[in-house]
Amino acid sequence: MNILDPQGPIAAAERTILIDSIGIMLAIVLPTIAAILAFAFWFRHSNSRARYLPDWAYSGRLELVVWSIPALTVILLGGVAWIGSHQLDPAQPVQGTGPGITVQVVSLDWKWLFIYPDQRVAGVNTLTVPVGAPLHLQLTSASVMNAFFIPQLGSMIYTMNGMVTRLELRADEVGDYQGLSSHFSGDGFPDMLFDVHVVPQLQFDDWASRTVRSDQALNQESYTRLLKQSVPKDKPVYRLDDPELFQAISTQKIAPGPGPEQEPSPLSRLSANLPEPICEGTHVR
Amino acid sequence: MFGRLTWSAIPIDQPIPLVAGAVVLVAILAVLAWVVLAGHLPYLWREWITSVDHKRIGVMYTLLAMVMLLRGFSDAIMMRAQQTMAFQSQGYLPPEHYNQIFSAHGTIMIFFVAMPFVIGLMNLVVPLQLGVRDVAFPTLNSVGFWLTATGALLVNMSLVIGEFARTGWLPYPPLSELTYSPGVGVDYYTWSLEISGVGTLVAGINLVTTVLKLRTRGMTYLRMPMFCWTTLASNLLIVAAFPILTATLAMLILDRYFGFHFFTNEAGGNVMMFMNLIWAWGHPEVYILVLPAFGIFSEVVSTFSGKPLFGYRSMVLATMAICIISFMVWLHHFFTMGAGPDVNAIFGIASMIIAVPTGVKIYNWLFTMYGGRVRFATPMLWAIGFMVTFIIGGLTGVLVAVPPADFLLHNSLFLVAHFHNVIIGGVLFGAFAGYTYWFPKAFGFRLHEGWGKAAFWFWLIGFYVAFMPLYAAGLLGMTRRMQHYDVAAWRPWMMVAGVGAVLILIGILCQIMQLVVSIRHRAELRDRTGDPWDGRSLEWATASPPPVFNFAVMPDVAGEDAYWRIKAHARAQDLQKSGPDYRDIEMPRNSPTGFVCAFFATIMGFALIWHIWWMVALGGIGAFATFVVFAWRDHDEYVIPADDVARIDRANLAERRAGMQLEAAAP
Amino acid sequence: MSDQGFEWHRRSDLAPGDQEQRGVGLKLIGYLTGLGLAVILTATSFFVASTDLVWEPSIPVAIIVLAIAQMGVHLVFFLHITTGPDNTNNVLALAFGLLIVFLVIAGSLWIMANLNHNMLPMDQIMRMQR
Amino acid sequence: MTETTFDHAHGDPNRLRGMQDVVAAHEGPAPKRIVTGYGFWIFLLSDIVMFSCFFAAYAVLLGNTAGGPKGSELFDLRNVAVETGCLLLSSFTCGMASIAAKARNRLYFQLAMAVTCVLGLAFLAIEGREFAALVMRGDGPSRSAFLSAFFTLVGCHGLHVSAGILWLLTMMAQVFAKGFRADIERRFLCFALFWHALDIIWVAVFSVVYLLGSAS
Ligand code: HEA
Ligand code: HEA
Ligand code: CUA
Ligand SMILES: [Cu+2]
Repeated sequence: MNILDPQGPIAAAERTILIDSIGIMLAIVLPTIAAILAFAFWFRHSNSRARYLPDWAYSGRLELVVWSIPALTVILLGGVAWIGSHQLDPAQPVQGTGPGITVQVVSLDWKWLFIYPDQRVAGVNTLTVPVGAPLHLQLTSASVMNAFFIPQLGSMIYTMNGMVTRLELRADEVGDYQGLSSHFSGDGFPDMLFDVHVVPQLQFDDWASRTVRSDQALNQESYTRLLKQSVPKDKPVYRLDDPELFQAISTQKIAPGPGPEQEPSPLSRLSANLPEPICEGTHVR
Repeated sequence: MFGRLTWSAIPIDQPIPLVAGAVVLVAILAVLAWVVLAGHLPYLWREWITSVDHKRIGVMYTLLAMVMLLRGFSDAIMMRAQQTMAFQSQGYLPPEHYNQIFSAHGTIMIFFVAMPFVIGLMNLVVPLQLGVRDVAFPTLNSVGFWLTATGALLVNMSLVIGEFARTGWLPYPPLSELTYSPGVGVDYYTWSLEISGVGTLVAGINLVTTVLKLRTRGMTYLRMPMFCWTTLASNLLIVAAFPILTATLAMLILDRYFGFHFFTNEAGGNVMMFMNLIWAWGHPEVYILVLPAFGIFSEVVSTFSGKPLFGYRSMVLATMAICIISFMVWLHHFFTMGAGPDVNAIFGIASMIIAVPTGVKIYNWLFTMYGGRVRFATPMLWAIGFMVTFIIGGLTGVLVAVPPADFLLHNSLFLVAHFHNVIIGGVLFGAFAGYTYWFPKAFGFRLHEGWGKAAFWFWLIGFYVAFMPLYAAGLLGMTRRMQHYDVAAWRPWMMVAGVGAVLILIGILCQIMQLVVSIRHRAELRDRTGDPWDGRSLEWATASPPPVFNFAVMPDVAGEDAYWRIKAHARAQDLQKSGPDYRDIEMPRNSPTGFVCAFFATIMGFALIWHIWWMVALGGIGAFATFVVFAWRDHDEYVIPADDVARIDRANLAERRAGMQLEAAAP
Repeated sequence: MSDQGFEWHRRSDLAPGDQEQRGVGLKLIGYLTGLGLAVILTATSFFVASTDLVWEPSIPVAIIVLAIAQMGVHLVFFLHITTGPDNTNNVLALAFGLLIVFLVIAGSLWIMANLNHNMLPMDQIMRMQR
Repeated sequence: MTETTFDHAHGDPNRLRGMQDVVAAHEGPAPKRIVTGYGFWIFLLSDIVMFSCFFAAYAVLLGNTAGGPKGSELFDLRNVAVETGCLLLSSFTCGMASIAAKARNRLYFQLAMAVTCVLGLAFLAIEGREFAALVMRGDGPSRSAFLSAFFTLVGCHGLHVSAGILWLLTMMAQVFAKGFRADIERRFLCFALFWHALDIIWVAVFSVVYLLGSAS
């Protein structure tokens, strides 16, 4: 999950910006720290060799320097920020091999649902994508806010109910990575991890065509089960019955997740030594 | 009858909060019993609880902050312990509990530690520095304090009755809406902040008016000590920002209590507006905290360098610039929400611009030390530790202000490290510097230097050991608020951070020891001169502790560093010998209004949380009645006759002169 | 801090809402002027909103301008805020308050409009394109 | 320490050129009337900032009617005009009370305050009737986000007016019992500021909520 070890162009560019910015700032911050320690040490009370200037409190020239050093740094960094924001706008398409694939991402309590409308498949907590292809992600939430984040591919983005955020990514190396939710969403939040499988295009096509024949279907009924608060133990994949499912979720045609079942106080459930209290909900099979 | 409140609200099955709550309860009862039995109650009531003296209120604010600091720290150490254990396991805290802990930790630290600490110091010092007798509205000042205490009380009640919010220190909807948080936790949060928010607003109005309208003769704006300027800026921010918090939480309350739809998923509510509004308050809030700390460091650095503050006018300008710009950057807390690149970039750049005035401040402190005679007393150590540490925190702050970098770092432990770096390295170090610096002024004796230095070093090293690993963990992709995790690469960093928390704990123990030792040796540490550090501003021109009226005769001010000039002058002409012309002094009368108000506010808040409507009415009527009674009273002032003033002042002067001679004799 | 011996001419500032010493008649005229202006402005606002005499798209602008004008009238004639040196602090505080109000409202509207625009669910985008 | 040391001020390096009289001559703490009035002024500004949040929320949620009614289907401008008239006149009569207070005329003071009170109550009555009618029709605040914002913004102003009336009655009682004492005069100054400020906020409310709301 190391963000300093990027596996795609977005993450790589962001890492470069991150490191460059630190470099720019260190160039003036390190001398400043050194000066603080040096001045404090040299002008210590017991050092009789240091000059004492009890009334020296103003110098126009220094004043100018003092304002302009940080100002110049900020102008430089501001340029980086401006250009970076535009080039790395999450909604900005990335180049890649082929037209790319569209993945619709739904955050649920407490799992991720990935829908491939064109392939007509879907999966919970696994995201399989072809290497090198542009990934067009549309994201929404079926209950509370979350943030979708694959550290090694870059750019996290919020998911919110009734809204669709957009994110464009690309993975450049075949491999298995981890994604997570980076916005707190309740008790099951730390378990909202998902696997990212970056595979060659052929293997992806193969996976999709196998999955589309799966006997597990994602439809109203199985989706309603997913909506309930739970942490799934396994990572099922589905064939997608209704390609409009994502639209229905994001336009709130399907009501958002119901929240905790216990009314009104969750206290009765609180018990210090229950091993995994949150896994008791419905498990997706 | 009792709304939602039933016996099941007491967490019998949860040993940790129950024991913690019981210990606190027993401690409180023990203290109360001791107070009553030893006959201190009348004294406490007369001299503290009903006091409207800004010095007493300042001390009480600080005390509140310190007690809450211990609570906040126990939460912190529990979190650190959990994260060292919860690798591929549930650790010892189930999520319900862990989530309450970080929410309570953030809430308590910001609202009931950092805020009361800085407000307390401002209260204590600003009227003295301005050369006046009290703040603009002494009775309101007491109301403000007690309402803050009410908020703190409610938050801590949630430990034993019910639960606290599990939604983070800023309760983002829809998680905080009734659907997803049906318990009382969020209600505890909203009501304690609404109530203490009123208290904070009152304090803000009070201090703004004090600085702008109550300065002694000749104390023009450009002669005010830097701390007064930062107080002005910080309180202007309070006055302008806290209403936003009040309004935003009111909307959340309306959603939760009356089925409104501001931030719900249903019926057109818009959650993004909560984030937008809460950060329109939240960002200025962090500068409310840090600006007074900047002021404290300005005083400390100049005093212990034996020089006037370098670039005073630049400092004033920088302070006011931060005050205004801090209202133009709030979007940087949600770069990752999906706004367009123009919006993100503009707010990112605006955030960076704050680094300019902040940098100016750093350089001005640097040049204040240049050509000085730097004495490394404890306050100065905190100041140097601050400068180094804060720059690092500022650097990472500017880094996350670059939107593409924030796309990787938002909500990560890197961010957690950033804000602890600026808050601990900035606000807390500032508070500690101010605490050590002004302690002798408030109590008449200094704090023990040895223990103070030990505390400083443990804190400084502990801080780096506890929080630098979080930067690393953040770069490894670890997000905040993780009750458990399965990534092996994160574990070592969590272990190191745990060690850091222990070092900080030792630092805190040193501070407690320092206080105990200093009280026991107060005779040796006695400050007779009223000016233990060779200070430069007017608070050092009166006795320690100062008489109720602060100054027997209001001083005339002829320039910056007022007391320094007076001293120089006095040394030349021995002016202090000439007897001043004493007059009667009118002082505000003590008043139980604040305490009684807070009493009813507590009842009301508690009843609102548990939906006990008759009790809400009771509290409301009580509070209103208090106001009317207060408004009806005829004499809110009493007069100290000139003779008494003269007697007290002569005694003080004699004592101080003796002290000074002693000091002159033993260099 | 006491009111005794408080002479108006000596101070260089006034409380907000206070006027310099004037006769009852002058004061009355002040309030009457304020009332008259406010009535005219209010009436115009309502008129503008409820007829089609004014060019339709400019109605909101007209209403906002009229509202600002009327707030100004209230400030000057009822609250006695002036630009005189005795009012510097009052005006500065007001300006600060207005700046914050402006930043909060304009900032929120800008941010929210931008976010909403970026986040419309798919079918709404299509509806917009149609 | 008492001697005036103004002559030193000339050596003050931080004196702004050309502003000597402003900078060099600070007269000391302001009298209570100014301090109280100013403090209250600051409070009013913070109150206005609070309203600005409700305005922002209203503007953002204006279109989020969730299938419920829009503003133009709900608002009766004649009602609003009457409300506006009441509040405007009450601001004027409140000014009359200020004049009476300065002139130490109790009769006129009580009279002007009583009229102010009646006008305020009339305003509240009309607003209450409007709210009640909406709720009866099922268009209460929980109908849609837009209506939540509407009720909150207008209701918050209404609550302020109610509080103002309570305060007004207290002022009348205090003047009746104690006359125009300095502290009571200060309180009255604050009350007048409060009442006028409510009127200013109402100008924004009727323009933004009602006039713009029914235009769109
Ligand atoms: C006292 C508290 C405090 C202070 C002073 C600051 C100071 C700053 N903060 Fe921080 N911040 C917080 C408290 C604070 N912050 C908190 C609590 C959060 C998280 C809240 C949450 O999500 O829970 C946060 C989060 C936060 C974010 C959101 C990140 C995210 O959520 O993803 C951002 C983004 O821009 C940010 C930026 C800054 C900047 C630019 C400064 C600047 O003011 C720093 C300026 C200082 C310097 C730069 C150092 C000195 C300057 C020089 C030596 C001059 C030369 C240097 C340069 C030109 C670089 N902060
Ligand atoms: C003022 C603010 C403040 C302060 C001082 C601290 C101090 C500390 N904080 Fe925290 N923290 C926050 C504000 C603060 N924090 C906020 C806002 C959050 C976000 C919450 C959220 O996610 O919603 C957070 C979150 C947070 C987390 C993240 C949890 C997570 O996301 O998983 C962690 C993890 O370890 C942590 C740890 C610590 C530690 C170890 C300290 C230590 O430094 C402990 C410091 C100890 C003390 C401050 C006690 C001090 C001293 C005394 C008692 C002496 C008194 C006596 C005398 C002077 C005589 N804090
Ligand atoms: Cu939040 Cu769209
Ligand atoms: Cu911020």
